[in-house]
Amino acid sequence: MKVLYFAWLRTHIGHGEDRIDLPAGINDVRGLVEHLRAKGPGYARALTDLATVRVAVNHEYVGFDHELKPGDEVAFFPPVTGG
Amino acid sequence: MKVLYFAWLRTHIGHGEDRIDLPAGINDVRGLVEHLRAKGPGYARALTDLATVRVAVNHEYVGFDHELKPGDEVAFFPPVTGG
Amino acid sequence: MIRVQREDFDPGAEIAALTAGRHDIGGVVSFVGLVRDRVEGGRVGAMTLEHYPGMTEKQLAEIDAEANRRWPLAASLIVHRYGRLEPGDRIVLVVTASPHRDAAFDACRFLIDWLKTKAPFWKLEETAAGGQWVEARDSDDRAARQWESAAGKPDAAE
Amino acid sequence: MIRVQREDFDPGAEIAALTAGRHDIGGVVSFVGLVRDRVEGGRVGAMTLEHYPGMTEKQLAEIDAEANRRWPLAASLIVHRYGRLEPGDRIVLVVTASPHRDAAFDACRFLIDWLKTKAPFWKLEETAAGGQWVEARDSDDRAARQWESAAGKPDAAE
Repeated sequence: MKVLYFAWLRTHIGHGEDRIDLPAGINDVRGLVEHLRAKGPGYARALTDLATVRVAVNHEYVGFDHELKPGDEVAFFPPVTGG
Repeated sequence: MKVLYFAWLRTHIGHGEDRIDLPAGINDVRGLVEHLRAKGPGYARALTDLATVRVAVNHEYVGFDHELKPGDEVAFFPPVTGG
Repeated sequence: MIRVQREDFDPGAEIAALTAGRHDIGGVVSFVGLVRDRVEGGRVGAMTLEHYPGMTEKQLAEIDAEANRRWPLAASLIVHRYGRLEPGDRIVLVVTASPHRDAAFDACRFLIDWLKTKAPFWKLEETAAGGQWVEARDSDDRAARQWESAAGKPDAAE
Repeated sequence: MIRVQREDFDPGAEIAALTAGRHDIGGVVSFVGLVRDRVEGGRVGAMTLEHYPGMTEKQLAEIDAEANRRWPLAASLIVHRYGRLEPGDRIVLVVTASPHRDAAFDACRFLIDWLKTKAPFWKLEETAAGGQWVEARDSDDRAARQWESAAGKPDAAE
């Protein structure tokens, strides 16, 4: 599974992309977030306040309850500021 | 006094401009309209239905009760259709 | 700024000129009006746009000043053509620039709405039956009236 | 139509290309977003616009399709830049064309409002203190929310 980070989430984590095999028992975005938080202080900091984090799976916005499938592309990023 | 006609008012009257000395007793736009109607059938036709006629004096929209002064430039035209 | 001219204009060049060297503008809204080849119920060929020289400039300048009173604009421009125009030709350009886009959108729409009922232009369409003066549209009157309140916005668009 | 690109664009050329040869378009509305040199309380120099390739195109295409569902548009275009931009530079272009101006104005405003909250772009401003990620603005959220009803218009603007 490809996991992407953008803007200040990427800055905190230190890189923009991880390849992750979804551990057994994790089947939604919330589970993935908890798994990532345990990977280190940068991850924990980036994913502390989920009110400021948006999630997309396969290029579509989803909620934290969204179910994940192997091969999904998951992205975490702050509210957008383009335009 | 310069009196101008535009669009279908000009077409009906047959020309776009008259030079008129304001007759004694005429002191507002309504009086001028009555004076013009008597000048011929083209004028009468152009100025029959005042609901479809707009008036400007010295380049500003006015009502038919607007008082006229010698030297005023008066224009009669239909509702505008630019833009 | 306002201009009344027979010649065509280049919307991109006008927008660029209006914003050149300015770093305080966040949004530029433009409206370009074009000649359509069909109007309610019929096809038309070319048209001739008559206007009232002198009054046209005065009315456009007043409308432009009113927009600048109502909204915090960094710049604004109205260009209106007259003379013979064919389907697809540009008739009118309105450009508004502001630090924030809301003001630019509202002011641009106000300018075209008011211009349509106040600027002394008249369209003579060339139809199969000969020249025909276009009648003013009720929808244009309604569009203009919604801006009659003194405040900037006509309704709850905030 | 949508495009995501590093290069600058020419609003006039885009408007002309979108309307070329069309005789059914009465009004074209465009919005150009520019980099300002000051934002709430401070001056900024250049900025870098990061985006999410793939998702950006998908989201812009969906927004564009939604505008075309809501309004009878003859044509529409979104061009959004990414990369390093300096004050005064163009960031985004939205163009909408329609037989009547109301639809073009509403659709253009809808597109920029929705784009601002849905298209995955993030601004990193270069300030005296170093790079700083721009925070999303509540006013942009409010602007987008007013279009959430299924109907075309957010309010009584008719």
